Amino acid sequence: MQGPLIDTLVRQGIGRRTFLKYCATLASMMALPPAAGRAMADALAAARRPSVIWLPFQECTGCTESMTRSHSPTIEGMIFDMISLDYHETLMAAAGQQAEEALHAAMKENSGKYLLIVDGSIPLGIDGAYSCIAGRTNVDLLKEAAAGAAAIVAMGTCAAFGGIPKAKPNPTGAVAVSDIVKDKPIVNVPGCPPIPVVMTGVLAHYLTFGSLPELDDKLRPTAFYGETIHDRCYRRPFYDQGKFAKTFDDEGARKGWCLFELGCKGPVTHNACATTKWNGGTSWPVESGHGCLGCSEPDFWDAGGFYKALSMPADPLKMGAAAAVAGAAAGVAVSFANRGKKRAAQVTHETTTLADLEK
Amino acid sequence: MPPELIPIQIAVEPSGNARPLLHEVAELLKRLLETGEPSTIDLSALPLNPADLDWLQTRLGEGEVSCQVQANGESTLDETACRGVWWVTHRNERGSVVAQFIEVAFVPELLKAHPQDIEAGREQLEVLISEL
Amino acid sequence: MDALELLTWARGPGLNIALGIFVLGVVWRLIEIYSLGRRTDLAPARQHAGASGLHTVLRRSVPPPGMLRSSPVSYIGGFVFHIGLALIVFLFAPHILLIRDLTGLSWPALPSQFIDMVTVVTLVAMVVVLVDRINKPAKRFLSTFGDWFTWAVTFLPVLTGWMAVQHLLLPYTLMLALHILSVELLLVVLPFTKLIHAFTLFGSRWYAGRINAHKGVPV
Amino acid sequence: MTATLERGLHALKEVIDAPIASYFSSCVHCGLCAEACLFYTETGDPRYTPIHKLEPLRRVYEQEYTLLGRLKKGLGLSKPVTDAELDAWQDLVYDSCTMCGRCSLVCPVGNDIVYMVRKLREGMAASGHVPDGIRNATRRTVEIGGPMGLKWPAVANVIRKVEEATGLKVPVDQAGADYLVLLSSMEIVNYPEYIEALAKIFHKAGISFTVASDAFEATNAGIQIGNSDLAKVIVSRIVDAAERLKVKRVLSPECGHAYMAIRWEGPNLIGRPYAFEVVHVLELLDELRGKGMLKMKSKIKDPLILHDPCQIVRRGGVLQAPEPLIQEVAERYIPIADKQKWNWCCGGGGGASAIHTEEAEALRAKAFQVKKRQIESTGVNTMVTFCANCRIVIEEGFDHYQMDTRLLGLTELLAEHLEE
Repeated sequence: MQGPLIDTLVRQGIGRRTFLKYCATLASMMALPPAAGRAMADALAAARRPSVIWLPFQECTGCTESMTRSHSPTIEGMIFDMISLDYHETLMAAAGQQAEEALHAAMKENSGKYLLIVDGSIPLGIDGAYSCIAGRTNVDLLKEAAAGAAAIVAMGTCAAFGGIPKAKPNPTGAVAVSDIVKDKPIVNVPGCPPIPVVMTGVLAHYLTFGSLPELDDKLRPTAFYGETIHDRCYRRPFYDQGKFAKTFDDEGARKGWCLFELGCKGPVTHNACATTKWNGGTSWPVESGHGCLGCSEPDFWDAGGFYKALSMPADPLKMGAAAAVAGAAAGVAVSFANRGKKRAAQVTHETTTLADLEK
Repeated sequence: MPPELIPIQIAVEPSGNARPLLHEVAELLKRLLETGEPSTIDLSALPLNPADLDWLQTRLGEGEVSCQVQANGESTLDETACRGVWWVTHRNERGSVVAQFIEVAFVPELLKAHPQDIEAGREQLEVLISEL
Repeated sequence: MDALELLTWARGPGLNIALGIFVLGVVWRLIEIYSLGRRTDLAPARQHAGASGLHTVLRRSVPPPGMLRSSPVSYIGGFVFHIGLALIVFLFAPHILLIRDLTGLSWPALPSQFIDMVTVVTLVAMVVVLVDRINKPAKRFLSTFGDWFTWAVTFLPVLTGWMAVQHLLLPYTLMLALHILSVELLLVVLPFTKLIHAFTLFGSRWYAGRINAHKGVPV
Repeated sequence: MTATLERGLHALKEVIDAPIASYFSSCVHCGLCAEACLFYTETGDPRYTPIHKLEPLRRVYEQEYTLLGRLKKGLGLSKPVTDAELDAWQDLVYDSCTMCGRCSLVCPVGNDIVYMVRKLREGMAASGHVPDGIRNATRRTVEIGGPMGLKWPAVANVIRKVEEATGLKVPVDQAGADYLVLLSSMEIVNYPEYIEALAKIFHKAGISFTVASDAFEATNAGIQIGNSDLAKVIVSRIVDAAERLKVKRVLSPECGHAYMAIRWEGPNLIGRPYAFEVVHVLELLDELRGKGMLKMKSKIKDPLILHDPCQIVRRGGVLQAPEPLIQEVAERYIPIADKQKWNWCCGGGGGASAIHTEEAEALRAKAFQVKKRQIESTGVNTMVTFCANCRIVIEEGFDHYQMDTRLLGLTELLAEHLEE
């Protein structure tokens, strides 16, 4: 453990003003009141770097790429300066035996205090044999690392909800972190990949307040996942006016109308893309003219097709025609029975005489 | 094709949400005068579209002071025509806006030097003098 | 099953099944009803039937003399909620999209804010009509389980749809799923309850118009 | 053979048709028909809601002619229609329904409720659940010739008196006449002036007519009780006489349900169109008025209001004739609020006036309040109508409520003021 964070930063030539500005921006992004920016700056400045262990399972490294290939290196870079990243297979120089030693050393030294970050889902099929590191299954590793963790951050949709590996037919039996670990605080930071600032926001919150941020029912920080893409989408007015792009190259698409009909999953996707945007605030999928895929939602891969609009059924016409035929058949059958019954009644009519009026 | 040539333009009408904000700013100014307590409004936390922001900025006008801070990208802190009301824009290193605030203060927080930084400056100056 | 799975099921297989039962039920019921036929009236007509059936179809949409005064809630409440339902179902942008996708037919939508207002008014009218059913002796006397049930089945889609749009109570995804499911329930029960009047009403008015026009009475 | 539940259900199965199916499927239980029914408005008893009176018919329809109903019946899940239930419904189908058809006019989904009541009565009659009064009237009509048991000699006697009073000949059984004139027993007994009036008018217009000694009675209790077989027997007498005498037209008397029976139900009962035309006496009078052959020597000074009999106007379609005719003879004709097809029933149509139980009479008196209000709202104390049954029921009502309103028959009124 080293001295307060601010000393490290100042040594790197990052001034207090930069830090203050960063905290103000972060607070704004986390929808905290402006005064929290100042509090955050004070707390973070005095914070000590926590140990962080990052375990990769069934993943594509996209989440790590997203975190580290950010266009404003200092902001996210700073976060890596705030933490002591003791184990990250992709980023660490060590390999093999040394890497494993580093992992076990960190786990032992900081037992009960380290933050565990997981990306990738955990395969349970054939006893977890689909993904092993150093001869041990992912599920084993996760259980061991989770035992000593203060909290776990499930980075990306795979770790949070199973993600693409869990897509039907889920050959590896992939599950999410929360399916295995039940006794530790877990924060899900879904997204494929997740927005970098969400990660830094969660860390900053943890460092500032010593606790995890407020989470929703899917364990996602509400500051970032509290509203849908659709709620905050700048194209929302077109949805309300019923102005929709019908194809990707029509008049509506050129005028930037709503992409709902082109399959945008914005209305059912909880994420902050519409406000934080991507690549340092450059743009985001909808702004670039493509609907939201819903990547931060569970099972987005199996949600009925990226280009299929949300409220449109799969294939109703065929069903409708078949139903009409079946209905007609039923109707005609009843009608034959009815007419037969009525004719029989009329044929067997017994003419009433006066005597028949008496009971 | 360079991105700026892609002809996507979103014409947005002001939503009318900016109007009540002016009343809020007036209240905050009153508080500043009465208690000396500064306050900040986070503009990105409010449902304002670009046209609203333009409207607001035009109404508040331009004042005499205009500051720039180079800190991990440029930040501009401009006093509006209403003195004590500052329009604060934080940009990242690529120049994109990352946060916007209206700060109601005698001097915006960010402009003030931190005592520890001043201390460091003084020490640096002393070294400099001793080396003369 | 989480909300998104529910929604996916509701707007995919669920809607297919519901639409299937709806189409099947309506076709079957209409054939069942109208295939019973009727005997031609052998008495010489006072006047040519002409468009009398159609006239009655239209005329019965207007309250008869004195009736508006004796049953204002039934008429005004009924008008408001029927027209409201029609506006919501057929002129709300997302609904038109759905219909366009189903049938290829499309038409302009009303502004969402207007539909929102219509929805609130419709909900209020339906509640008022329900209270009237509880309060009016004849209505209460006639009411069976089917009447309360069909009221609920009609009310729910409007309520859940409005709540989904307004983001009330439950997350949008779940609310939208519930909305679609409630519509599916409505579709499934429509052919087999008094809600079939949405179709048979035209037949009934037409018969009444023709039968009485034969005697020369515009009804 | 006697009336049984089975015969009743059998009869219902015979008469249920597509309109019935459509009507029952359309009903939303809105209860608006109640507001159009004088038995409901005057008692406030929801049992009298018109559509409720059809409940047994609805269940037979559902159980016999819908797939789901048949399944439910097969599984024993549906409540069968029982004798006890039909018995309990008797007062709803007869005592408290005059088949006035006002409910049919207001139903928002277009249900012709009275069309259904007429059909339900087939089942009620076949199962023996009919009021004694109507059963006896039917018996007398079939056995003797008229509901009041009137025989030809008595009628011939009245005709002779008419001839004496007017000095005009009333031809009997004369083949080749333009008109076969039908009468109702009530007119013969209570309002012989009507026959005098007719004789005068025919004479004046120079139209030939005759009365048939074997078919003078126009009323048809078979329609009221709801038995097509007996109704056919009764109507066939008229058809046979008219075709034997080769008349061009048969003249229906003022009586409302007689017009319904001979004009609208008759051809359907005998299963073929007639070889003659049926006209209501008001239609004939209006025709004469149009030709300028109905000149009045004087007009009544007192203001007059009109009661439009249901079966002639709302259910019979004689909509346009009454008003111009009364205006011929009245200086001040005051239209009432609910007139023509919207008129309120006297309370005794559809055979109800033949039911003489205490309850039925009390109910009829209560239902008459709507007529009383209607009359009182105009402030006029002379009312004209053109249906013998309405006249009797309204007179009873006047008597019950001790009203001093005068009631006149339209045809007599016209005859009285006819230019000599």
